[in-house]
Amino acid sequence: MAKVLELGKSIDEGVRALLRFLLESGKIKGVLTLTKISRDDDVAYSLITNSELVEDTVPLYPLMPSNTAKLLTRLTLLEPMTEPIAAVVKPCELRGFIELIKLNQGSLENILFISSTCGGVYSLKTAEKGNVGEKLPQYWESIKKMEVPPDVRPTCKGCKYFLPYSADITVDLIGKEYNGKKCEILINTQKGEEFISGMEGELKEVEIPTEYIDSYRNKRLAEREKIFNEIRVEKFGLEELINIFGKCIGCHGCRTVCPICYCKLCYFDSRESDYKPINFETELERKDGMRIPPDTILYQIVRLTHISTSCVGCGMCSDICPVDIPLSIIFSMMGESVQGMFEYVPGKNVEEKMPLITFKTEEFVELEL
Amino acid sequence: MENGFEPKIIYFMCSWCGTGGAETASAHHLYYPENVRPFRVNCTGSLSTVHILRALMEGADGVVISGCHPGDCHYNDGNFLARRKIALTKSILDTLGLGTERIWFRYVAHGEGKRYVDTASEFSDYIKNLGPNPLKARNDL
Amino acid sequence: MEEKFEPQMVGFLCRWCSYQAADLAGTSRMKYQPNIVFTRVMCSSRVDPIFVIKAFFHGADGVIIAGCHPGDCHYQEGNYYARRRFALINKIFEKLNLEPERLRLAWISASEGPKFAKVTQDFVNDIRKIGPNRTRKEIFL
Amino acid sequence: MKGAKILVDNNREEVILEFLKKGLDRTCFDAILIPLKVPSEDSFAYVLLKNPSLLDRASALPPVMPVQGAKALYSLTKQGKFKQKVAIVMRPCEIRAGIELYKLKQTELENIFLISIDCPGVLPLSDYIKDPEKGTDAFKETVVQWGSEFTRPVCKICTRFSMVASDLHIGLLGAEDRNIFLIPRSEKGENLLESLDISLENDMESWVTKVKELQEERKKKREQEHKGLKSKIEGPDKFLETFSKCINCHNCMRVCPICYCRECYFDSDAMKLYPENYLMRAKNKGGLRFPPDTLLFHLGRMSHMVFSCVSCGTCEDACPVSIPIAQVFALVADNAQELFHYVPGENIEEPHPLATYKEEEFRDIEMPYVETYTKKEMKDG
Repeated sequence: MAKVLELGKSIDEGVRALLRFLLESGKIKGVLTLTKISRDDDVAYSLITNSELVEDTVPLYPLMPSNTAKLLTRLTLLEPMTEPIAAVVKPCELRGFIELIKLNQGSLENILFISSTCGGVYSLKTAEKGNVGEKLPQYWESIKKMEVPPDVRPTCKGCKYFLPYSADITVDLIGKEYNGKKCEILINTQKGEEFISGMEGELKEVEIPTEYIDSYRNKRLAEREKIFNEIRVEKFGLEELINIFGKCIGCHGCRTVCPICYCKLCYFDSRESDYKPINFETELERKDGMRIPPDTILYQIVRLTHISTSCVGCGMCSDICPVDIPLSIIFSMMGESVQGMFEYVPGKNVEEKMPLITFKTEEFVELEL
Repeated sequence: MENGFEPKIIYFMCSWCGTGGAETASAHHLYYPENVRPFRVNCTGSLSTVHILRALMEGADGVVISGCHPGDCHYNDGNFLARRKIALTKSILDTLGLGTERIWFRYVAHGEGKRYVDTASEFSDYIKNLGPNPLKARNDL
Repeated sequence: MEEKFEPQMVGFLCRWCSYQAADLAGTSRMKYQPNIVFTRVMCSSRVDPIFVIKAFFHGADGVIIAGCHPGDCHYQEGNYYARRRFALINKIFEKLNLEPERLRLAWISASEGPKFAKVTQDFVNDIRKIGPNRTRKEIFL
Repeated sequence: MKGAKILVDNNREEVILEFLKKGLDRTCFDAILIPLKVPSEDSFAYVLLKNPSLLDRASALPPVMPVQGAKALYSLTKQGKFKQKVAIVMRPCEIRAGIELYKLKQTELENIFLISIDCPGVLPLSDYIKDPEKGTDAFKETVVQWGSEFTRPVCKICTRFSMVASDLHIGLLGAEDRNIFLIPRSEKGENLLESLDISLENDMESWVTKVKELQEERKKKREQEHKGLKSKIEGPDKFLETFSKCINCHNCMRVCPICYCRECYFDSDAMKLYPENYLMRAKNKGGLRFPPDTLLFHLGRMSHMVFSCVSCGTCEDACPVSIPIAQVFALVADNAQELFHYVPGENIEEPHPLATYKEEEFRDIEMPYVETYTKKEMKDG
């Protein structure tokens, strides 16, 4: 049984009404959500404190200009929020933030998480051309029909974690009419209930069927398989690895936008990784030539080992890649198999320990000599 | 006060002359507007362009910088370098049409308490006339 | 004429067990091929994945990590973490088809001089069969 | 100015590579840093090579600039002098950025042999990667016409596509398809040509006139373009509209050859604040964009590197949301550099503007003091 608050508004309006209520009642002091800025189609995250500005927010807009997990750590890195705020996050962003909490990069305290079942987001390239607005009706239509929306990012099409794990309040979108007359807000936690109490609307206890979620997940899984089959990592080897990553320009943007890559000074920016002239010379002794700046592939593989246990597959890395390397698909694929090996789902449970800081005494014995 | 606009003004001053000017002013019981917030820096030359820009973007209506008179710098050439940096900042803001008038640069020596107080009040009045900094109200910076 | 392939390999030995085993093997006059350059680390869990991958991409034909037997770690549980890390690297190499057989993990206690010699010997022989690591000549890395 | 005229049989590129090969054979240099086609054939990467056979994949004038050459030079020499002699083949803007980095003490030019080449511009990276074949054709056309609509916007208005402070310059202009020019620009360059038995007999008049002529043309175009751009971005509203798309990925900073700091101020602890601070700022404005300080980053970066900005356009290539950042920087840089009478990368002896000063300059930014100033409040009584 789950508690549901039913509002006689469209989902679009309903979520905004919820944010407005929370701000006006003073239960929260600010809300971090997507907001329209400057031009009609430009959307960015904002920390809104004035309830009048809620009008400009577009909480469930299918775009991810940056991963909210990254923003939430920026907000709570030094100390937990002193005043309560709400954050409207997508499931993968929430999972990313939970991973960062495990890495001591933020705090969950005083943050109310509002999330939704996610239909995927459009790439920044689509947004840049100003096409997202046109695509919205089609997007909501296909979600209502429980289909995977066309043209969303490939990573999103194949994402199987579209349900938020630890949100306090969830808005279910799958199979629902976005601009209809009904908005159901699921209250998952005690905290969510406390915050929402006093809001007008019908509070009900209902049984939530799971079949439709499963059938939708199956569609996603089929899509995932299709996408994974296009890039066959199993066949990579050194040659294919160089083919794929050879055009990398070393901007390290994937690292900057990755929610998991939190290091203040990356190994690849540190003095440790700098080559001295003598290093180049010794390297040249056994090779005919070497790429400058060096370690392009090494960077990718090392980043893979460092984050693959926590990769939530948010897709930011391929979104910003200036040379269109399908990073997020490779990382999701690798992440899936690594996480499967450790039986770990990143961001599922904040209590669970990360795979590399825990162990079982009897495991991986086949690797030992 | 007309339209109730109380500007926020950041006053960067060097610790040798500008601050000295402020001390002299206080010794002489001279008053300057309360909306001027003095910041002491070791030398105006140590002031980065980013400090000025950050002040203007995060809510200041104007920035005024005071160092030693030419040739008097404790570090010999700090104020000359500061002048270059301010010229650069102004040039950037001018090209982009973001307004250069909110940055003032005036030398104040240790003994010039009156000059310090006058600069503060003059700048404050000047900014009051100009009105609020348009960048400060934007929430999409 | 084809140059004879002489493997160049890297090993990381835990200071408490495997490195002692290497000493023991030496003092017992056991023979093993000298192709592995060993580095002493305080614990096998000191080996960051970067060490292994960097060695691999800079042309090492094989990388071996050796530590105490499970339960024997001087720091109680370091080798368990090392095993997980090794599993991670191994999985990634396997998945990317990057010759995971060039990586090896072994538990060798301080008294196991013969085991040390054997593990080393076997590894070098296996690598001889696999052939040189292509990263050594690859220019676009 | 003296130079050598080299006859070309069929392909200019081949002659240049042949020349480099000869230099390598005669050990005029031990290694060459030059762009090579990557194995996937859709991009180029700088490779430090010592085996002349690798030059077959090389291109002295690749159609794209994935990594700014100065960045490669920086990577090579940031930790000290190179003992081996290295020849580096770069475009004029890359050379100029390299010289700026030298002034900023981030590269060492000892034992480094800078070879520059007349540049018709490069294609935007994303265009080329999408369709390398079409890109190659487009670039061929660009070389013939010396500039085309396919190139990067900043390349179209570039006025310093030739004549830089390199050691040796390869002239393509004014030489038709039959020849290339080799023009020594320093003593090192003269010595090199001498040791390769190339005599300097040409007076280079056709090259100089052609370059000057094109530069005049481009200057006019640059002025015009800048006027148009200025009307598009001037003022807080328009400027913010242009930059509001920014997602704070800092790609522009990472690929910029001049931005060499290991830790950028905008990634540092100075930018990490307590939650109250963010909330307070949000409350002041009603809302605070997150990540905050997006505009401050651009203006701050501008103020840090604008004197050395060579308008290479790498930043625009790397921008995932296509902000015309290189064009804006070029506009700002032009004005700032003109104000300080400084041309980046032109003269290696000239100090960086912020490392020097004159006593009598910029008197106009000092506010004159009126001693009889009375407070407005007092005036009003």
